[in-house]
Formats: sequence, structure tokens, C-alpha cells
Amino acid sequence: MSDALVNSLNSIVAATTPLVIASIGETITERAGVINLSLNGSILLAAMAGFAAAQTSNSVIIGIGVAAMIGAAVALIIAFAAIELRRDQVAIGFVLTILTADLATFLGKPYVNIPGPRIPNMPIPLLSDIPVVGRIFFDHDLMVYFSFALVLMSWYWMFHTRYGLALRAVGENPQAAFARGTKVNYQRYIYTIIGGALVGVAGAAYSLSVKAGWFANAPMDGDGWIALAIVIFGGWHPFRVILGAYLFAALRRIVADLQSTVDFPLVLLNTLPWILMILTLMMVSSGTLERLTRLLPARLQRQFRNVLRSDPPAAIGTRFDKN
Amino acid sequence: QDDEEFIFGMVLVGPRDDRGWSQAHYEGGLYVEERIPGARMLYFESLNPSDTPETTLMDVVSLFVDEGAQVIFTTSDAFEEDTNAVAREFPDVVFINVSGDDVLVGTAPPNLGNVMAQIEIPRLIAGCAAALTTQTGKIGYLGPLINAETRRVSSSAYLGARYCYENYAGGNAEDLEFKVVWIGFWFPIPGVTLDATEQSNAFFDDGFDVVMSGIDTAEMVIVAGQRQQEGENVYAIPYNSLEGCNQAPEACLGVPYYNWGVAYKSIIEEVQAGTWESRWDWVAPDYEDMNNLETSITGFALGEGLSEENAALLQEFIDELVAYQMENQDSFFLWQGPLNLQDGTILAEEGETVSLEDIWYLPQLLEGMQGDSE
Amino acid sequence: MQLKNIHKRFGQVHANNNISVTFHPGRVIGILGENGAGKSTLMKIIAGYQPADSGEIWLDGRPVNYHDPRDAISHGIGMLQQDPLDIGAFSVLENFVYGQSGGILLNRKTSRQQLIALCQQFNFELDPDTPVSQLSIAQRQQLEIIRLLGLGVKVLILDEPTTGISAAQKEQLFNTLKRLAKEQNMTILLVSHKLEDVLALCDEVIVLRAGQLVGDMQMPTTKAALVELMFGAQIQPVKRESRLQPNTPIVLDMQQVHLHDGRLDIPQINFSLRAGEVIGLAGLDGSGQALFMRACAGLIKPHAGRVFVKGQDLTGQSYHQFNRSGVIFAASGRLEEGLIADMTLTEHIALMYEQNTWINWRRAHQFTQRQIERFNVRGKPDDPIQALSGGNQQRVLMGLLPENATALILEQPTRGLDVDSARWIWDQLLTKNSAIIYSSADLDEIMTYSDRIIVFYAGRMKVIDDPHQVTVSDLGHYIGGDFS
Amino acid sequence: MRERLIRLGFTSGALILALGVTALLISMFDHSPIDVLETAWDGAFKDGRRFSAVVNFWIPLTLASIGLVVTFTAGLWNIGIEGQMIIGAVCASWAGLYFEAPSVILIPTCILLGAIGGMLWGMLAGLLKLRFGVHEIFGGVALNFIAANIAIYFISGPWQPPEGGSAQSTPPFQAAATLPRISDDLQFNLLFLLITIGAIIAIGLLLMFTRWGLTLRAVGKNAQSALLLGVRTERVTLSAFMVCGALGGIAGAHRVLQAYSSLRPSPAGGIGFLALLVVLLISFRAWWVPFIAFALAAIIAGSTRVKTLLQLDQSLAGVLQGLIVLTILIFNGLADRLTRKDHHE
Ligand SMILES: Nc1ncnc2c1ncn2[C@@H]1O[C@H](COP(=O)(O)OP(=O)(O)OP(=O)(O)O)[C@@H](O)[C@H]1O
Ligand SMILES: Nc1ncnc2c1ncn2[C@@H]1O[C@H](COP(=O)(O)OP(=O)(O)OP(=O)(O)O)[C@@H](O)[C@H]1O
Ligand SMILES: [Mg+2]
Ligand SMILES: [Mg+2]
Repeated sequence: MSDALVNSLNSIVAATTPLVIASIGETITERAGVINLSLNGSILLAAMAGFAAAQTSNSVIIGIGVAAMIGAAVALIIAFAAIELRRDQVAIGFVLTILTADLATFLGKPYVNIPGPRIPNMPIPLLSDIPVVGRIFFDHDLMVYFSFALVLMSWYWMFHTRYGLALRAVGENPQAAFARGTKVNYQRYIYTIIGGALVGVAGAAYSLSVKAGWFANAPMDGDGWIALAIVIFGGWHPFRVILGAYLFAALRRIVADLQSTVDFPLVLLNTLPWILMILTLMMVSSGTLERLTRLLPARLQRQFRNVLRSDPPAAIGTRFDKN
Repeated sequence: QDDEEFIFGMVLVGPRDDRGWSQAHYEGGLYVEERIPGARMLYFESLNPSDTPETTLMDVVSLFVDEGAQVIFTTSDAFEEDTNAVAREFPDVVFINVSGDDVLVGTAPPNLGNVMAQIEIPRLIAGCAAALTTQTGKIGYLGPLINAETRRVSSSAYLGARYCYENYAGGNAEDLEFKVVWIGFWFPIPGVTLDATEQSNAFFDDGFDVVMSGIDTAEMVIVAGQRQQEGENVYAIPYNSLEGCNQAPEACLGVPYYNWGVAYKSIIEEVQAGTWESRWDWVAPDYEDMNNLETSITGFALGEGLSEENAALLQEFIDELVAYQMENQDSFFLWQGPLNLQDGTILAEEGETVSLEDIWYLPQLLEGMQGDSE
Repeated sequence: MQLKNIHKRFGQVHANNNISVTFHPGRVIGILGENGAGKSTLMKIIAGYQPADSGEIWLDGRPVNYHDPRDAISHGIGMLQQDPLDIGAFSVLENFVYGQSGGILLNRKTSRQQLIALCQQFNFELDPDTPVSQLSIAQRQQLEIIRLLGLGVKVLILDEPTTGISAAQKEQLFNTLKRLAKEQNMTILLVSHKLEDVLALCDEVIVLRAGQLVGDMQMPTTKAALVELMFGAQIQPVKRESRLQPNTPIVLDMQQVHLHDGRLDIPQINFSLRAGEVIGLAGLDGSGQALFMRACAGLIKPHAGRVFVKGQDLTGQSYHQFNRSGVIFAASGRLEEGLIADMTLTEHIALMYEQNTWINWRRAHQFTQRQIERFNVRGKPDDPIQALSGGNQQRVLMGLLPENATALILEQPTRGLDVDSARWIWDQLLTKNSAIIYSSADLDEIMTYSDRIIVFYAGRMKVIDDPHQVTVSDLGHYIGGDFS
Repeated sequence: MRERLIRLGFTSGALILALGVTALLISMFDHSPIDVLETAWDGAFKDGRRFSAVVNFWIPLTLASIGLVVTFTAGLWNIGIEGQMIIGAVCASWAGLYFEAPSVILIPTCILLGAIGGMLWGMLAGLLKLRFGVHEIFGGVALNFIAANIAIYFISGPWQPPEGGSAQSTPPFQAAATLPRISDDLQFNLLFLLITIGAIIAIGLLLMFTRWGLTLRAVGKNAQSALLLGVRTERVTLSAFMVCGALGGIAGAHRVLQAYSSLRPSPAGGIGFLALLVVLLISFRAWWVPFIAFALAAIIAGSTRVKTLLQLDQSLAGVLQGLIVLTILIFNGLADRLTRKDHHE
């Protein structure tokens, strides 16, 4: 593989990290049956606050912590409004996505375009020496490794622990979960907050690493929506989510590279990521994947279906009241 | 004390602290406030469809006029058309549109003037600094959108780079790769333009080791700084503001900057004296000392990233340039034939120089540059 | 187990009124009562799904106090809901494990062994890795039983477990229940409307009426005696005479139709419906009736083949086209599919009958009033549908059916109604003279009202041209897939 | 009665909280909230010119909001309204630039083309939902960005000014496309004012008294039941998108004709998103739209002056608007909870 290609893949992995963290956070939240539609705005506010905190304290740890708290707080508002006050989650999420974006702009004013601390690069000693793979995956900062660990951990938690059973059950059939002794609304609070905190960390991953700093035109604006779409594309499964995120980022990179090679109006090329988003959602929702599955030998079909399952958690967006 | 006060308005397309274009104008306003007694600036930052889509130039100008502004600077070609319209609405106020050419074209009302700095000169120097530093022979240029101004500015950088690569760095001009990528607007707008950070990374990934900026913001400096910390040998050259290097000084080779205060001060003094007349002004730097903030509208500030030996070579180039400009006011250094446009049409024959007006309206990039011309 | 003075109110409704009763171990106890008598409420209280307003539950001579189903299970009381409360997206094994206590990590190996052992003990065939959503109702019940046994319950409550399973499966379930009572000395509480089931299985019966315990009877006894205890009077089942004349025109015709959705495939349907004919569809949930009925109404497009309504080719047309040709579909979902919970009766009528641009609300209101009187709905024109009781909602749904429909496709038209209301609904339906295709989980109902019967099993269809030639138990076997 | 008082109390509480938080934010930036309020008030109502600015926000905001009442009634989250406005603006701009006709024909043509463009763009979101199962929120977000890029494409491409573009604007529209103003003081256009008022009344009446309105509500509450009750749900859904898109398109036409007299990048200017807030705030009741829209329009108009004179960023207006909607939604929930408890006791 050429150096340029390996370098590009390395950059893609780095650049996609916040998207991965945010999508996994949202996956966890939605698995518990709650939709946090505020992603786009929460990421901005968390990115700004995380950078501001890191800049003021000169500590990226504090920055990340503050960002996580912001994300968690926004998520808490959604959980509270949905569970205690029976508000429509989508409506609250939408208002918050607008409000937090404006708050980020307003409060972030003093922090625009000033230098600040960044998460340092830390190649993993032995792994980064592996040819090609080492450079692509193990020559990054801690946030990137955290995203790998997060994917693995969330997958293990969801599918191999007792708590994971409860998490998924709450999003699939809260009545049944209640009958098995799971405190449904408590679980929903917990996972919404955890998911929100991760969304916040994703914000910090932007402002402290990938798009370091805070800017007047926040460069991560729009990615929150893409993260929400990736969760759907990823069928609420951590592995497929990370795959979806990388695919999307790779395609976005290709589009950018196309500019110098194809003769096509630049601004229209810029629409490609969005067209891509629509196409992937079309593919998932209109059963194209299911049709592809049917071409496989019967034995493989079931396993494949489990891997490719794209049904949302059955109770997503609903309320749970006892009895 | 009211009659002592002189209020002028400043309309900025980006934030006043963008480390780039808008900050340079804002600082120009402060410069005037400092040096002209009683001068007070009103300003409106980030007037652009992304940040303040609900606000029009007319809204802002009418608020300024309400407050008593007598001169209003609209500091982007983005305001060119609107300034013309607004100037007709308020004939008693002087309007200065930066980088426009209404006066040159003859469409301007008498209370509208144009001003622009000859940034092409520092651009030539910046191109040279890039060529002296590059190891891979690949220089990336992150451009905004495609128009005559951005073409002539990026082409100047290319000419400087090509010349120094051959004459000072000992390379072969044929081997120099100079690639322009347009992001789509003066600064990145998420979802609409290319992302400057990602694009800078893409350049470095592809083996470009110096990335120059033609846009209003300085992401490439941050990226180069990050990569230097990771042990890569890469550099950036921002644009516009003296503070452009601040985000990562060690990765910055220098910055071609504006010092608008010089021009603004003289315009306001003329208006105060009643001698101002509508004109199109393309202001040259002070060749005696380009970095003299009292006299020169534009200059090139050296960055920490430039090695001492390259700095010495660069000084030789600058001397050569200054010597030429002292002799010739009707063209720029290195804008001499043989020069071809990108599609091969001849811009200047051997021995010809390209006139200032032809440079101003440059229709394509130059032959040898990679990237779209329109 | 002893219940002492259990009370439960829902607003005006006194669902359980001072119920005191003792259940002994080693016995199967039937709980009988008409719709809304309070059976399910009582069972949910016992199993911890709902708290009682007052009263006590005693176990082994001591009063106990629990707040949720999990608590109840730890006291040895488990309940099997009619639609088993399981998680469709989980595998059988995960469903089995979920709810058991243990460490954070799942020990799949031991749990798998435990599951397999229990399956073997009761002759159940459950593959641990199949998603529960792919199991039949009977298998899901089996899984729930095994799960509850795995948790060590001593009192097992079953709420109407026999709707939706075949005769053979029912037999297997009953054998299991008997064994549990006799061999493991458990208490089994069985809620059912089906007197035969109760007669076949139970050692003892209690009867609820309007929230009160009105009777208690030891087995063996007769069906007539039970009916009298339940309704106070005996209800004669009606045998209906076939109205079908030879040579009546065909109103709906399916030729070589191939239906398919996700899991189920009905390869070839050749079927015609004659004017005025009543066809009953029997079969377990998910055997193909729903697919078939929706295809008849144009709600599902066939993969191949043609569908004709009154001789007109409507293949692939929308429901709207079928509607215009007089084919009307009513689903069993009622509030999910059929009625709109927070719209008023008048608005429903207007939707159905006011086709002009501007709605004449006065006319709609008057018409609603007439329908309310005709269909004996307890409600006012401006009540939202959700304010009506289930039975009244069903009446509204039937009242919305047009008089002159060519064919009515009715999914479980009497679901959740007691015998009396069901009969009344059928009287109304039969006076319309439309051809009817209907499904029902109640084989008696199928036998009573059908001119022809179609039995579905896993996408296969068996047509019975003369219902008089078969018995309910034959049907039960067909439903189980035994078509010979 | 008591319930009404509780609701009134909670709504005022929400407003006070939203204003309080905003005041706090203002103080954090070393400004006096009273100063800001005064400056903003003057910015909205000081004279005819300022008031006209309010009206000129109110017109597109109200048009978009009233359109959204239609889609929300049908249970649709038409987040794509912003894009529908943009496409409406682009279509109107074509006529403004190239369709040569006298004012009386040209201006209605611009409006009509705006309506058609918005309608088609709305229909696209509807088709994506109905045919391909793409939820309208995601379809809408993507279509918004695509529409924004289409506008920029025309500005920097086919419609750029002859002397080469700055990617900022097309050339000015023909003189005939200049919207007549009521007077030098009242700088807004009578035709658009009438269209807006007409749209409120028409949509209000249609929703209440026509079969279309009834079917919209039925589909919004339960599409499957509506289908079985004889409603052609797909048509109704599509019609909702189209009506909303058309109204959004007219709003977009107003933006380019009134505010710029040329096509600009993102001509919708976030007004579509603001309209979504308006409609969430009033829980989809059409008659309230003009009043809430007026209040929010005044906030925007005031914020420009605040920024110019006090250098407080305009996002402050967005913060205030978002806070108001959020607190009102939440306090409504609290009030619901309180009154619900009352019933049980
Ligand atoms: N959650 C509830 N809220 C209000 N009323 C309820 C609730 N649950 C049950 N009821 C009412 O309590 C009464 C008893 O209901 P229950 O479900 O126990 O009857 P049932 O005997 O099981 O009837 P069926 O044979 O129809 O299942 C009915 O009138 C019912 O409507
Ligand atoms: N889950 C519930 N929540 C609130 N109210 C309910 C609920 N279920 C029933 N009701 C109310 O309780 C009353 C009795 O309803 P229910 O369905 O129990 O009647 P029913 O006795 O079953 O009558 P029918 O034989 O007509 O079905 C109705 O007024 C209904 O609105
Ligand atoms: Mg029951
Ligand atoms: Mg009932």
C-alpha cells in the first residue's frame, strides 16, 4: 500500500473518532428506548465547553470531563421531560439541538480562535510498529484508542452481561423487563445519561483533537445528524455502527479528493455526503439488505440476519408506566 | 465634545478575532481609533449568510447611520453589490468597499470608493518561503472560492515558489508540484464547503509538506502544529493577520498580512478635511520597509518555522523583489513573460510584463499550477 | 395460598370486590367469569403486576407483601400472560436467563445446560439460539413455563393460555400442567373462557362476576352447571343454516396468487368467494390468515397471480380501490388498527361517510346518533373512542361498516367479547347480507357461523366445504398441521 | 378554572425563568439586561423602519409556521422546511433575474414559482418517506443541506454576475421585481401581507371544516386506522408535505424579493427552524401562529441592534427563543402532572 493511502486511512480513523463515540453513545441511549435528538447541538456545546475548560485549566482531562457533563446534562433534560413529564422526546430533543447550538455560539465567543491544549499523540509501543495496520490504527491519540475500547466494551456489555440484557429489554419490551424485575425508568435515566456523556466526549474529541480549538463556524456542525443516521445504518449494533462511521468518513474523504480529478461543480460535490446519507437510509429501510440476505445459502441466512438486523428497538420513543 | 467625535462603521464578514481577514480589518479600525483623536468605531462582525442569515447590510448600515457614522467600510467583496445599493440610499455617507472594483468599472456613485492592498507582493515572498522549505517538492494551497482575486493571489504565490525552487533551493521548476484546492467559500461552513482541517490533513497525507492558506481562517497551522508534534516535518503559511501564526508558531513559516489601518487612516483624514473623492485604490506596500506598521499596508512576517539559513535566502529574494518594484510600478515582480495561462493561452510573451489591470482580472490560474481555474 | 378481602378499583369500576379464597397445593384451579369480571385483575394482583387497594395475601400461613412481579417470583408466584411477556429480539437462551439473579457476566454454558435439561424433562423442543420472535405462541408459552420453573415458582398462573394454540399443543400443555401439580405439588391457577378446558383439566373452579366471587365448585361437574354459575342462565348455541344458493355470483376471485411476507410464504391460492357466503378462517396466530385477509382487501400486494373483485381485475391496486368495489376490511387491533383513540365517534362517521370537500358536521352528528342507538353503543357522539369500553369500541367498529358492502373481511370480529355480545354482533353482521370472510380463535364460533371453513397451517390452506362434516376436535387437529 | 390558573401560572413561570437565565447570561458578558432590553426594544419598535423589519421577519416566519401546522397535524416532522424555503427562493430568483415582464405579472410569477419550487421539494421529502421509508427528519436534514448547496451552485455558477462572482450573490433582480412598499415609513409589501393573513385564515378553516383537514388529523393520530377508515393516507401525507412546502416556498420568495433583491446563500436564514419552534410552542394550534411569530420576529429584529451597539452576539436571540420554548414545554409538563394528580385525588 502506498504511503499516501496509509496516511489517508490513518487520518480517516482519527477524523472519524468523534463520530464513532457519539454514535455509540446514541446507540446506547436508543437501545434503552430513548431518542436523544439533540446530538448536533449537544456536540457543539460540549465541544465549546470542553475546549473552554481545557483552555482555562490547561488540562485536557478537565476539558473532557466538562464536555461529558454537558452532554449528560442535556440528556438528563430529555430523560426527565420524557419520563417524568410525558413530553415528546423528539420535540424536546429538537428544541435542545437548536438551543445548545446557539448557546455554544454565544458562550463560546471569548474562546474563538485562541490556542489551547490538545490531546497528545501516543503511538502504542509494539502495535504501532506493525506495518500498515500499525500506522492506520495504533498511531493516534488516546481518544482514538478510547473509541476502539468503547466499541468493544459497549458490545460486550450489551450482549454478554446481565446488565446488557436489561438494557436491551428495556428498549424492546419494557413491560416484560419490568416483570423480570428491571427498573425500567431508572435504567432509561442511566443509559440516556451515559449516552449523553459520550456525546459530550465526542464534542471534546473534536475540539481537543480532531478539529482542535473553537471556531465561529463550528466545523463539526452537521455531524450530529450524521451520527444519528449512522446509528440507524448500524442497526443499533456497535460493530456495525463503527463500520458505518468509517465508511461514511471514507466516502466523505473520497468526495473531497474528487474535486481535483473530476470536472463537476464543487458545490454540488459537497452535497454528496448528504445524498449518501439518504441512500444508506433508503437501503436500510426499504429492505434492500433483507433482499441481499436472501441470496445467501440458507444456513448462513439466519446468522447474517442477526448481524444485519436493522429493526429499531421495538419500544423506542415510547413511555413506560407501571401496570 | 460631540463635534470632536468622528464615528465610522466597520462591517466584517467574519468574526473580529478570526486570526485572519476580518481581524485584520478590525485591527485597522482600532489603529484609526488610536491615531485619530475623537475617532470612534462601530462594528458589526460576522455579517454572512451562515452566521447572521437574517441580517442584511442595509439593516446594519442604517443602524450605523442612526448612530451618526460618516464613513462606513464594508470589508469584503461579499458586500460589493449591497454596498453599491446602500450607498445610493445614504448619499451623505462615504462608503468604502474593500476589494471591489465598482469605481474601476464605473458603476459607483460618487460617495463610494474601493480600496485593496497589493497582497501579491507578500504572496510572492510566501511562495518563496514555501519553496525553500519543502523537502518533497509538493506545496498545497488551500483556496477559498474561485474568482479573479483568488486566482491572482494564488498565482503570485506560485510564481514566488517556482522562482525560488529553481534559483535558491536548487530544484528544477518542472518537479515542483503546486496544487490548489478550493474549499468553496472564504471560510469553511460546515455542510456547505469543504472542511479546512480535513483538507489540510489530506494534503499532508498525500506528501505535501507545506500548505499555504488563501482562506480567512488558519486551520492549516493547527494541523501542521499537531503533525509536527507527532514527528512529521510539515509547515503551514497562513494569511491575513499578523497573529496568523499564533496557534502553532513552530509550524509556521510566516504570514503575508494586511495592515489596513494605514489606508483607513488616510481615507478618514481626507473625509475630515473634505478632500476625499471616489477612487479605486490598489495600495502598494512601503518598499522601504514592508514591515513598518506606520507606513506599509501589507507585509510578510517571518515565522518560527523558517530555518535561519532559509530566512537568509528569503531575504536575498526580498531584496531582489524590492529592487525590481522600485523600478517598476506598473507590474509585479516575476509577472514577466513567458507566462501562459492554465489552458496554454499566452498571458505574456518572452520579455513582456503583465500589466496591473491584467493581473487584477486574471482569467485563469497559470500554467504549471494544479487546480480548477473556474 | 390465601387471599383475604382483596379490593381493587379502577375509577368507577370495582374490578375486584372483597375477594377471599384459599388455593391448595397440588391442585389445578380454574378461574371463570365473563368479560370484565375481574379475573385478570385478580391474577395480576397475585402475581405482583398490580397492587391491590386493600386486602392481604397469605402464603404458607404468613402474610406476604410484594410490590412487583420479581418480588412475587421470589415468593414462588409466577404468571404466564396470554401473550407471553417475553422479548422478541432475544434468543430463547437470553430470555431464559434474563431475570435470573447472578453475577454481572452471563454464564451461557450452565444456563444452556439448565435450559436443555428442563426442555427434556417436559418434552419441549426449543432451540436455545432461535430468536423468540420466530417461535409460535405455544413455544413461547413453553419457554415461559420453563423459565418460571427455572426460577423455582410454586404457584403458576396462566391467563387464557389456550387461545392461539392447536389441539395437540393444548394437550401437551395440559399434560405438563397436570404433571406439575401432581409431581411437584404446585398450585396452578388457570383463567379461561373455555368450559371444555376447565372441565378437562381442573380439580376445582371459582367463578367471578362483576368483581365478586360468586361461586366455587369441585370437579367433576357438568358444562351446564358451570354456565349457569357464570351467566346465571343457560345459553343455547345457535346452529346456523347455510344461506348459500347454488349459482350465486362470485364476488372475489383469487387466481394463482402467491403471497409472501418476511417469514411466511403462501405459494398458491385459488379461491373464490360467492355473494352472501360466510367463510371462517381457523388457524394459529401467524399461520397465514392475516396475510390472506389483507390480500383479499388489497392491503398486501400479491407476488404473483391475479385478484378479481366482481369480475374486475384489481391486482396490485390500493385498498382504496378495493373499498370502492365494496370490499371492506376490519382489523382486530381496534385502537391500533381500526379506530383512532382520541377522535370522536362523529369524526369517525364523518371520515367514513362524508366524502365532500366541506364536511356537513350536523348531518354527521345526526347519523352518529342514529348509529349509536342502532348498535346500542354506550357513549355520546362527541365522546372520544378511548372513553368507550372495549365491547363498545367493537360495536362502534361494526357500526362503521357500510350496509351495502359486497364483502366484509373481518379479523376476529368478536375478540374479547363475551358470548352474549358476540351473538349480538353476529346478528347484526348477518342481516347485512354481505359476503363475509372472518377469522376467529374460537373454534365453536367458526363451526357456528361458517358456510365454508379454511384452516391455515404455516402458510398451507385446507378448505372444508361442509362444516357439518367435521367436529371441533377435527379442526383442532388440522390447526396443528395434521391435514390428513 | 383552577386548572386554568395553574396553567397560566406555569406559563408565566416558564417565561420568567427563560428571561431570567438570559439576563444571567447577559450579565456574564458584563452588560446590563435592562440596557439590552431597551436597545432591543428600540431595535424592533423605535420607528417605522425598525417596525418594518419586524414585519418583514413576521411574514416568512408566519407562512412557514402555518405550513408546519399542516404537517404537524398530519403527524409529520417536516424539518425540511428550511430547504423548501431555499428552493422556493431559488425558483423565485429565476423569474426575478430572467423572466421579463411588468411588475404586476413578474411579482406574482415569482411568488407562484416559489410556491411550486417549495412544493416540489416538500414532495421529495414526502416521497422519500412513503416510497423508501426514510424518516422525514433525516430526509429533511439532508435535503436542507442539499438545497443550500443548490442555491450556492446557482449563485457561483450559472447565475453569477457577468464580471465574475464573489459566490455571494447573483446580480440584482430586474427593477420590475422590486416589491412596492406601503410607504417610506412602512417598508413592507401589501401583497405579501395579504397572502400571509389569507394563508392563516385559509389553513385554519380548511383544517376545521373540510374533509382534507379531518383526514390530516386522522392520519396524524393513527395512519393505519385512517387507511382502514377509507382515507388515502399516502395522498394525504404527500398533500401535507406539498402544502407546507408551497407555503415555505412563498416565504422563501419573500426573503429574496424583500430582503435582498437577489439570490443569496441560505436565503431561508434559519427562519424555517424558528418556525418549527413556533409550532412546538403552540402545540399546532393555527390561530396562535401570528402572535407567537410576531413576538419571535421582534426578538430577531431587536437582536441586530443589540449586536451593533452592544456587541452581544445575535445568537443571544436564538438562546432566548430556545429557552422560552424549552421552559414552556417543560413547565406544561409540570402543570399536566399537577392537574393529573388533582384528578386522581
Ligand atoms: N388498568 C386498568 N384501568 C382501568 N380499568 C381497568 C384496568 N384494568 C382492568 N380494568 C377494568 O377492570 C375490570 C376487570 O377487568 P379484568 O381484565 O380483570 O377482566 P377479565 O375478567 O380478565 O376480563 P376478560 O375475560 O375480558 O379478560 C374491567 O371493567 C376492566 O375494564
Ligand atoms: N386501561 C384503561 N384505562 C382507563 N380506563 C379504562 C381502561 N380500561 C377500561 N377503562 C374504562 O373502564 C370502563 C369499563 O371498560 P371495560 O373495557 O372494562 O368494559 P367491559 O366491562 O369490558 O365492557 P365490555 O363488555 O363492553 O367490554 C370504561 O368506561 C373504560 O373507559
Ligand atoms: Mg382478562
Ligand atoms: Mg372488556
